[in-house]
Amino acid sequence: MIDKFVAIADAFEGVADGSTILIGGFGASGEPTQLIDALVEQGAKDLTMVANGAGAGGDFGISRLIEHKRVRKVICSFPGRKALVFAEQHKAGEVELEIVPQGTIAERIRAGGAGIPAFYTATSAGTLLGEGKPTEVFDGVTYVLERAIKADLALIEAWNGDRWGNLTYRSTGRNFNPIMAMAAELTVVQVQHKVELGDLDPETIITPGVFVNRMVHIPHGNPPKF
Amino acid sequence: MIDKFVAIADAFEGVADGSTILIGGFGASGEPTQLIDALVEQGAKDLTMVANGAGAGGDFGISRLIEHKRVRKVICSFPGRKALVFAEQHKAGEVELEIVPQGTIAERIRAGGAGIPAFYTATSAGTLLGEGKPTEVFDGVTYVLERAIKADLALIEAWNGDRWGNLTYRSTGRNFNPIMAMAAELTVVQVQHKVELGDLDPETIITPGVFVNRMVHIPHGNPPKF
Amino acid sequence: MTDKLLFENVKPRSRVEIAKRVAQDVTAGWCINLGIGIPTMIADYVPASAEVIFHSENGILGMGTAPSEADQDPWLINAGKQYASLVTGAAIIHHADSFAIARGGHLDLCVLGAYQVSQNGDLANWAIDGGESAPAVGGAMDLAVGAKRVWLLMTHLSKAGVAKLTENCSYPLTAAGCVKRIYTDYAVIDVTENGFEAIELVDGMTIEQLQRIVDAPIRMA
Amino acid sequence: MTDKLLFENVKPRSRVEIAKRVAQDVTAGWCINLGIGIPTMIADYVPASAEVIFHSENGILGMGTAPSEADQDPWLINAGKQYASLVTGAAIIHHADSFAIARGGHLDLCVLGAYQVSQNGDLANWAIDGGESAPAVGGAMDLAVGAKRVWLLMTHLSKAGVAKLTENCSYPLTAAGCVKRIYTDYAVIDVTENGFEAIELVDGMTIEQLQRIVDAPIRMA
Repeated sequence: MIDKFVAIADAFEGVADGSTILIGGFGASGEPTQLIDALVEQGAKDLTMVANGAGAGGDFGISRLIEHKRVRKVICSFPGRKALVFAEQHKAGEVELEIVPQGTIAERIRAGGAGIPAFYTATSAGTLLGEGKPTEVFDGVTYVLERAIKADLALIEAWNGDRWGNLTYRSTGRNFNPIMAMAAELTVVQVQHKVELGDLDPETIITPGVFVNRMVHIPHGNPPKF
Repeated sequence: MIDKFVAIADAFEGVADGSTILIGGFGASGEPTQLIDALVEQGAKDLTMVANGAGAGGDFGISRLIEHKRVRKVICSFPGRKALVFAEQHKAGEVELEIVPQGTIAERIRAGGAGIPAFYTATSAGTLLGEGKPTEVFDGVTYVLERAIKADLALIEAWNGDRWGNLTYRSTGRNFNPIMAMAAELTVVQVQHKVELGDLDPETIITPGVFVNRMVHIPHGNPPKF
Repeated sequence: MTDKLLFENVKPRSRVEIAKRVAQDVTAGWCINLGIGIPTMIADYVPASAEVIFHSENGILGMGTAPSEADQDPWLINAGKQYASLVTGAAIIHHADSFAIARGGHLDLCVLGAYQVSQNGDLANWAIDGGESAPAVGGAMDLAVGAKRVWLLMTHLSKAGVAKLTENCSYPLTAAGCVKRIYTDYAVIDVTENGFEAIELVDGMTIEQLQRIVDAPIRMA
Repeated sequence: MTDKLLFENVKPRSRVEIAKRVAQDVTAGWCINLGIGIPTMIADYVPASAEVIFHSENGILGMGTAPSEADQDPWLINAGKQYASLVTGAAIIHHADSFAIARGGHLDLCVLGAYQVSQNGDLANWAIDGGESAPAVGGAMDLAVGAKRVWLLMTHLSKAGVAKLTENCSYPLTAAGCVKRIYTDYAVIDVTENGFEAIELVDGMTIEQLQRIVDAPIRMA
């Protein structure tokens, strides 16, 4: 019987130092905050973290992971004004930063999950962020070649989940979570509600269980106010 | 007030000879059969048709469009053994054929809708279908460059639709329909059920109305038995 | 904008007034993304009856007005990370689909702010010099290259009094040649093949006065 | 397969028996795509308790057994365009997502038929000579390059009596170097860095006999 639910203490068993990790969420909405705490507990370091931002401040979530100096490099679109811990470490040269346009980071992650190693986009062509990347002209327009992002680990927040790993999300808590779930060797999910297999309508499942490896039932309630 | 519902007689107003058209469906499931009839009626010819197959036989759907000699070129993954009219016209040199692997045709259409002009895939590398296409090696694996498919017109079948064009599909009737809806200048949909705006749960809409231009309410029932 | 008038007898539009002016040019039924900050205000001046569909790049199609405090839902925020609401007919999508909409040309309009805009429509709105310790681009580049129309809502002069409409942008570009129209405190200006063309001046303003605060040739359309 | 025995005292496996043999090697919980035709039969021999998740490339994850005529739903078909069913826990997806699963390495196994397979794992199963008036590839190429494991279910000899396991494929390739294991009427064969290695022969069969129907060197593992 497939049962992907594990205890939170076992959620990150085997995660190695130096891993590339994806963290879902946009702002505090859909951020797998309790999983991040567990990853801090597990101790993996020298991480390359791919997320939309670099922390919403406070001592939770991405900010906490960075505060505990587990992150060597941040790949994100918008570090965020409240990402003070990150800003400090970045200024001190302790954390590298790669800024990627938000749509490009989303598409690179989706490509990683979909077996597309690289694709062209007009985004960033002729700008600082496109510098040094191969370009190609199609139908008179210049496009930049972007590489897929594949990760060792993804941390996902979802609303409902069954033991096969089928997931639904809540409102804008969806954001990067479904595409990140596709793009990692090990996808770990925290779900608000553990539901029975068959409770989710096959037509409304957003992430099929095939993308999910481990699940933790954490009825943690609402994201913190920001 | 946005109301995309039109009479079937007006569904293809302005469609020009020589258009590239996408037709949803896989087998008879999710094929916009009544729309195809209306397109035959409208009269556009010299069409380049992109679909999974080249007709399921009988005098309906894609087979009918081809029988009426409206199609100059077929781009598909699997013409199908029942596509006798197509086979005849292809043998006589009246219809061109471009065979594309099913996953590649799906991804090319999605790319067309997503503003990605081209992408790399391992599919068809080192095979007849990859011949003549640019290749690139990433991490030791050879990939083929595939171009996006963008169309003038898409014919879509859906289960529920509201006046903004928000859509849901039924079971495997979903297939190519949601990605084709994204990739055309003019997307025309036949829906089984016309529902009120707000009847569809925002979290379970598969195709948001932004991709849809015209809708026709055709409660045509089940696909024909095959 | 300073309290002192830059030109005698010419009252510049306030940000709210510019937002209202943009709203007048919005066509009913359009799908629109409003950039974070001032552009967001435009939504307040588009009548609900127009059924404009607002896109927020974090996954909303059909965003409504800001909710009252009682109605704030921490699961429902916009791209500026403010509390949001959904209108009847809204849809929720994930980030890759949301940017497929932006990049794929499905937005009828995107309204952004700007640090600089050049006479050929180059836009600079994400970084001052590229040397910031941590610049933040967000979705600006994808929106700028993808939307059918990019309009700007901006003041003519920076806080330091420097013209933002220029021959060439000195700040790092967001996207090249993307801007179609500019709504400012003094005028509405089209970016044409022949450079800047004003299509409307505020009351009392002359094209000669406008030229004094534009660092490139500008003429009436 | 002819009625006459090819080798005295060696009874080749029927297609059903090969399908059963493949089913024995399937690991519980795997996500599996079974190619159109004979491979589909494997599903009948995997116990439901194994909770193997069958993928059909037209958009099903969690396909069940063929429905009785009374339960046939024209909206629910598989990649072979036969009526299908869903198991508890199934999900419906669109074509791009379905092939993201195939191409993206999310299938633990894909079982296909073959016209030819070479000693380095090249697969030919979609066209005889590339000169057909209308060849049909379907999803075979995407599945072959994307699945974590590609196994074949096939007979050793073509209807014309020609060996299908060869040094080099003469038919157009589906994908290069993708095949890991071959289940045939006479043996189970791994494709290794050193070519074909039989890991199991049917009762009474010898490796020398097997070599006579394989057009490339083969040895016991």
